[in-house]
Amino acid sequence: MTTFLQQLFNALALGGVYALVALGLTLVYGVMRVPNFAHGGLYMLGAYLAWTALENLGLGYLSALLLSAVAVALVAALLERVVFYPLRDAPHVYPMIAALGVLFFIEAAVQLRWGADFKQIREPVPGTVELLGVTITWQRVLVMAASVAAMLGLNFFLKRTLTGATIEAMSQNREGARLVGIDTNRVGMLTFAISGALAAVGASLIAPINAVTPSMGEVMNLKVFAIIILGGMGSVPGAIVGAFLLAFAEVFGGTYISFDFADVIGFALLVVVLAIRPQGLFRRTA
Amino acid sequence: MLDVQNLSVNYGHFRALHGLDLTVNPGEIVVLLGANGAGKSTLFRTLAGLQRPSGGSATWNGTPLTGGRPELSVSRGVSLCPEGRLLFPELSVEKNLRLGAYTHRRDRAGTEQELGRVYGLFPALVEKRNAPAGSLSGGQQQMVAIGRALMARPALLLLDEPSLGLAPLVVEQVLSAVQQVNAQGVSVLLAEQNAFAALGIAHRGYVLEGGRVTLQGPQHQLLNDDRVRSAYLGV
Amino acid sequence: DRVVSIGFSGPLSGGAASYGKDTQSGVEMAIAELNRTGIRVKGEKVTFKLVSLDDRYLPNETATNVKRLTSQDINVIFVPHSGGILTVQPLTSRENFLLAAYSSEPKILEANNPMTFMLPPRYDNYLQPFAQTQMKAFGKRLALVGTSSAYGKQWTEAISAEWKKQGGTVLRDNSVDYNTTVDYSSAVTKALSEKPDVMFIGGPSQPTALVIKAAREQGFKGGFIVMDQAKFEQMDTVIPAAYLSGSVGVLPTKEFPGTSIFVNQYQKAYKKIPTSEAGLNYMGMHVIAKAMELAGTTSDPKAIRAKLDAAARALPLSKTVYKLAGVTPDGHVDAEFIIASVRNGKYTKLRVPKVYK
Amino acid sequence: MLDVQGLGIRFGGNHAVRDVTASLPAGQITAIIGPNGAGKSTFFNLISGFYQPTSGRIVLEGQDITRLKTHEVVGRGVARTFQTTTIYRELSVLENAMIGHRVRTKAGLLDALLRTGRERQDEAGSRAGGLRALERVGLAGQAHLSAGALSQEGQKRVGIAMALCSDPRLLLLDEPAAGMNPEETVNLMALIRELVAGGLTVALVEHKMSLVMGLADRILVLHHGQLIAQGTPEEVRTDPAVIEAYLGGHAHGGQMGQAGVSHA
Amino acid sequence: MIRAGNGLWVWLAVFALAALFPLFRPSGYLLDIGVNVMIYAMLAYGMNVLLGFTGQLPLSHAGFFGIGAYAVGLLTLKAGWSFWLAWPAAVLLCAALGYLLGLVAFRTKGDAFSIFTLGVGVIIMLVIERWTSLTGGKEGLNGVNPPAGLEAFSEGLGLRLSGGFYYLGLAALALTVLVVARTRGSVFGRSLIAIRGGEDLARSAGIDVYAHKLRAMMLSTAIAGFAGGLYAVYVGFLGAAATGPVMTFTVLLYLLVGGLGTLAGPLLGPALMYTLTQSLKGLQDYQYIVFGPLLVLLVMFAPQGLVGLWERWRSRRAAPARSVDHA
Ligand SMILES: Nc1ncnc2c1ncn2[C@@H]1O[C@H](COP(=O)(O)OP(=O)(O)OP(=O)(O)O)[C@@H](O)[C@H]1O
Ligand SMILES: Nc1ncnc2c1ncn2[C@@H]1O[C@H](COP(=O)(O)OP(=O)(O)OP(=O)(O)O)[C@@H](O)[C@H]1O
Ligand SMILES: [Mg+2]
Ligand SMILES: [Mg+2]
Repeated sequence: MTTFLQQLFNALALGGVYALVALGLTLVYGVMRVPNFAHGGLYMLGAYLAWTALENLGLGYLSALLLSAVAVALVAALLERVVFYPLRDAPHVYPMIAALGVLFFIEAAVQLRWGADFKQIREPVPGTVELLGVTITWQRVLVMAASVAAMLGLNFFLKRTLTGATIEAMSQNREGARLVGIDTNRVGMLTFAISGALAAVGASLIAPINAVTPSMGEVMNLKVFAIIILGGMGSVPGAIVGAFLLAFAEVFGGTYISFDFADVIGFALLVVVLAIRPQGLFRRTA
Repeated sequence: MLDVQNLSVNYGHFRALHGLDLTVNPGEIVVLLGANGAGKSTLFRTLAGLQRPSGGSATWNGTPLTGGRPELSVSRGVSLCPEGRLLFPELSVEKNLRLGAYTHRRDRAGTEQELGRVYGLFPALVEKRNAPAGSLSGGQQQMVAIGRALMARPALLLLDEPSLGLAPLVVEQVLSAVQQVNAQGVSVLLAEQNAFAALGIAHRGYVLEGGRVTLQGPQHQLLNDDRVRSAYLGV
Repeated sequence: DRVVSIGFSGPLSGGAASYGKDTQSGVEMAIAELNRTGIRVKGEKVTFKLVSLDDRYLPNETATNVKRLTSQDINVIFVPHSGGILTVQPLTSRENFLLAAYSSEPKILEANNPMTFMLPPRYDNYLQPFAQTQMKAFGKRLALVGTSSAYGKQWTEAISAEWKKQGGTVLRDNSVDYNTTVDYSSAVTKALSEKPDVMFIGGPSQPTALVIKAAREQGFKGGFIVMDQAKFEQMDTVIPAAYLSGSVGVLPTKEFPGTSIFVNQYQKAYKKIPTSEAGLNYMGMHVIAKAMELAGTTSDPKAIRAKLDAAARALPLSKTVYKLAGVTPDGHVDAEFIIASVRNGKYTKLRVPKVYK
Repeated sequence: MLDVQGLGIRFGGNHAVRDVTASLPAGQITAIIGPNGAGKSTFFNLISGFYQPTSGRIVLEGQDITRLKTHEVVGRGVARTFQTTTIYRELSVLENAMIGHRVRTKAGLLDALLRTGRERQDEAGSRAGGLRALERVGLAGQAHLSAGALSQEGQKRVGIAMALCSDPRLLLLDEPAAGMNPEETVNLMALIRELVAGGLTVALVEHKMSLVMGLADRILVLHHGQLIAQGTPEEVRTDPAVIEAYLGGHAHGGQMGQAGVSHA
Repeated sequence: MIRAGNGLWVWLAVFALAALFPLFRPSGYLLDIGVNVMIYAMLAYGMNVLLGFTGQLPLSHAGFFGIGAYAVGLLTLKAGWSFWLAWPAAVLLCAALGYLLGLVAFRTKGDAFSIFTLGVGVIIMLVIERWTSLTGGKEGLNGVNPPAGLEAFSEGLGLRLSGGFYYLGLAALALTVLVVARTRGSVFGRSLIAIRGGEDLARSAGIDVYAHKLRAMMLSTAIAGFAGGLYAVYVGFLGAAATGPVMTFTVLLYLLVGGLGTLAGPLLGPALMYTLTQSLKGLQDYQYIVFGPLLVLLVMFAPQGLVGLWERWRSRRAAPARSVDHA
């Protein structure tokens, strides 16, 4: 029983990790439909910047996190301008491949600058909490809380604020958006910047649990793309549900079948859900 | 006033507008007549800033409209109901309309009032206010497009075939709404296949053929022109 | 002067890059040293040049790289992964090169390839003392949470066999991929649910440390058997030293003068603690250079291979990082790590039974 | 030709078409009119198998086609065009038409790979069928232009050619005259008449009363998804319910200023 | 491009030249690049059938490449089959599995289809990697022998085995091109292109969209398996790495650079990109720093791929003449 509970909490924490990365992508992929495969790269870059800020600049954890968020937001906005904006009218596969090119570049650049070895960010709040006979580290609690907060914030932003609506409007019809007076250039960059900042914040929160390596983004990339489709394109609550579902499938699949096959089970879940609900969990039938 | 001088527009090698001259005076309704492919939509897209001209100029009260920045044109009071509607298909009807008032986003009360007027004009949209715009019937979508253009509270309203796909009763309503809006001082440039009705509310008109103005004049003159009558009025 | 090129084909980008880079750095450093001190083959001064090609762990890329290298008249090629090694083994005679293979896959030796020089030491030497020490100290139940790489899987099988042989109980295999796993907690939870006394773990050092951390945080009080890929001195920097107490694994050695020279030089050049990947490839390159001297040729891989054993035995202590007894006739380096158990930050060396005679 | 019985569909809470029972008589032109959002396009989508009805039956010449898939419906001889012009703009006019012929061919992947006799025969058949259809809509001269280069009206014709190429017996046209000026509308009416003279049954949705009144043998009027009136143009035009819901004050003059009924 | 007429001659000339190449005694490395390009080109042709013609992006492509490769490997190694029997068997297996995948996958559309197949691709790779008792797992499958008779054939020509492989690859590639060319120029192929242009429209034009997509999927996976079989005997060692998404994306990239939906693109793309990556290898740590931006630039400035670039250049030369006609 405690094993079950412990796994439950493990799954929640892992779901939080996936959700944090997926939420950053929801904006550019789920809403704007830009298949930004470089997102994993931004996430990874965020982790390295936070690590550098901590180790080399001697900043505190929070300032490191903020610094990394701002820096990655700028990089992401630049990316939108230089790569995705010119490709806005091209078929989907073109920005996708361009994004892969960017990912290759970021990975290689990071490896060149920081080396290929694992790095570690220390937990800002060390220690664990005991709950119902189950232990969980504060960092994981933080990740879970942050993912839920980010989800609520993002959903509010998209559904309730005018800027949120402009992002959706632009993604659905760029010319139409310009006709009503939306500065699509600004909105495009802003959206990427928010997505980048979310990636960096996620990375800074997750890195203490995991290690920092140039390939950490690659590992996440496929999963978070799957999560967004699983939850239903454009749906923020869908993304978070998708994230937790995937985490539960992996953890409990791993526990009751085999950890060797945990990833297989995760993707199998994706395949099964899409076979039954091709539009994802949270999307109305079009 | 809208002042178009010697305006030319190219699509690659193909020239769609050849040195067009046209004016819309304050408070006027001007109608554009022309066969398919005459260049009406091209003119509208250029005036809205969606298309860059290859020569000539178009100014609204002295400021140029042709900089390729449609978002600026709207804030200067020029609003287009485009061909093809260009709606946001997955957003609700109401969000589509509200976004039409994007340039007035600080003026909440004004937006609410305008929204009420649009719903008054198109009561069919009221029960659809929360439906995604893409799920509406063709004619209902056209209503949303017109409504969205009105929401910007323009000083110059550009309407590219607003009656497309609308039921006769609604066409009538739309045109009378155009008249109403005009009565409040808004200038209107209108393209219509439904030429008789359009000329009925217009002050002046232009006939466009092959990207050139071939005829222009006040309403009654065009209504009585033989060429216009045979080609556009079907009489 | 004659410039002799040495080939390298390994993963230099992507998920396995850190591993590839580490192996490459060992060869690179050895070459830098050799060029500094200078060696003579048949009276002619020889300098080396390393030609590295990325193969992203893909065997067909390794084959392409090897063909490219041999077409540039390169006769010694380092390959650090079993897929690539097994793919290019059939090419050694045809393309005429010495294959310096860094992988402990048994099939590499089984192929009886006359041009292969296999670098990693036999880890099966440590199984017996590891199992014995931990079983005595903590108990008979062993949980398995090693990495699921090919090497990790071999280790897992070997330690399971040894543990059973000594009368212990081996619990379910919960290996996870240390390169892609996002959070180790759940695998650890599952392993702990079977109430183990000892846990077998190990992969690259940092993830291994995170596994230990997860286990300790979930209240595991038993011992760890740490696979030789993970190094105490690296794990130390990531987690509290107290977490390591009760582990057995590879000791950071200071045994030979060569060891500390190597570690110092390496840290100066690469700004990090060397791994055994670096150390063994470093030694391997030195052995090859020595064998070239002894054989009097830089381009006849057969002749070089024939002198490897003699070269290994003649290797000066200043170049010896790990204990080296020679090279077996089938081309396997007969080296060994020093292993130890950790208690409250103190290391106790364990005795290793000899396998090669 | 085609009978529908109690046909209906819901989208969520919205009953877009409700309990419609009607028939499209063979060899005639039936027009369907009604306010925007009345369910006219949806009605076509139901007949052509694009949507599955939530109630009712569709019977084509005595055979129930309610549950058939779109391509099977086309195979049975029901072709359609869309409200907004949808064609393959990047393909040539002829290729567009030939695509419509696919349903009359059998050649599959294996035929393609082995280039069997059937493949060659079907290819030749498609080409001939495509050219014939272009001939009928008056586009034979533009066969090799890219379809996107044509005017709005030309593109509408391409759409009709594509539909004709499937050898339909019943043709559904959704607002074929939208965006056309009176002159072009008259041309289109002539084209439709020719098609019917050639033995085709036509149903069309249109807001242009000049076309509807001048062309239709029968008119069905939909309102809020329901059939509120049907009959000859004369009957429908004077029906108070239709005037109230749809025609407004211009019931008698055709649509404002356009060629009136008298014209037809 | 390449309709019957003059295009046919170009293809014949290209293949004839390629066939002469080994007689000039190139280094083993050059031959090896040749064979690798052929394998990638076959993969790209397979992907082109689905993505280029039908407009569906299958991210499970490398998975079927892997299934073909492992099928040949296992059938020859464990079941003792002859390669000449195992190869077609692998192709049939991939076609059948492709059909089964399509049955479910084509319930989804657009991005969801891509991600669905990505999931399947990852599962295939992971299963290959983890099903140790069958596939050898992470240690891989070693010792797949060259096809019977290939050695003798090569020696008969006075070449080494790699020369034999070169000719085997060339023949397989020629067959692939023929199959794809015929598909494209057929009634069936035109229907695929109609589906790419718009599914709803294709459906209402009377095309059985689902059935056509299924056939396209089968053809695509069969070609992937065909390439995989060649890979298995050529490399002799099989590992899971070559069956995963990275491989799929590599092929996608090659195809895009060559030109989507064209007949020459899937050959030109790999030929250019594979040699390019080979030449960038010399840059070592900087290779991806250069390669990444290069990729972005290629996509941005040659969005129709090499074939598109060529056609644009041709049409620009032809343009003045045409606009005179116009006026
Ligand atoms: N994006 C484009 N690329 C190339 N040519 C175009 C483009 N848009 C329009 N054209 C051409 O420019 C000419 C004018 O088109 P435009 O759409 O302005 O005509 P219109 O008068 O609005 O016709 P309609 O009544 O059909 O809406 C036509 O010949 C058309 O084919
Ligand atoms: N896919 C759909 N999902 C939800 N609602 C739909 C869908 N299709 C149509 N509707 C609704 O059904 C009603 C009928 O639409 P339909 O398109 O049939 O109208 P119509 O009679 O063709 O109108 P118009 O003359 O404006 O084209 C509308 O209220 C529309 O919003
Ligand atoms: Mg127009
Ligand atoms: Mg309609």
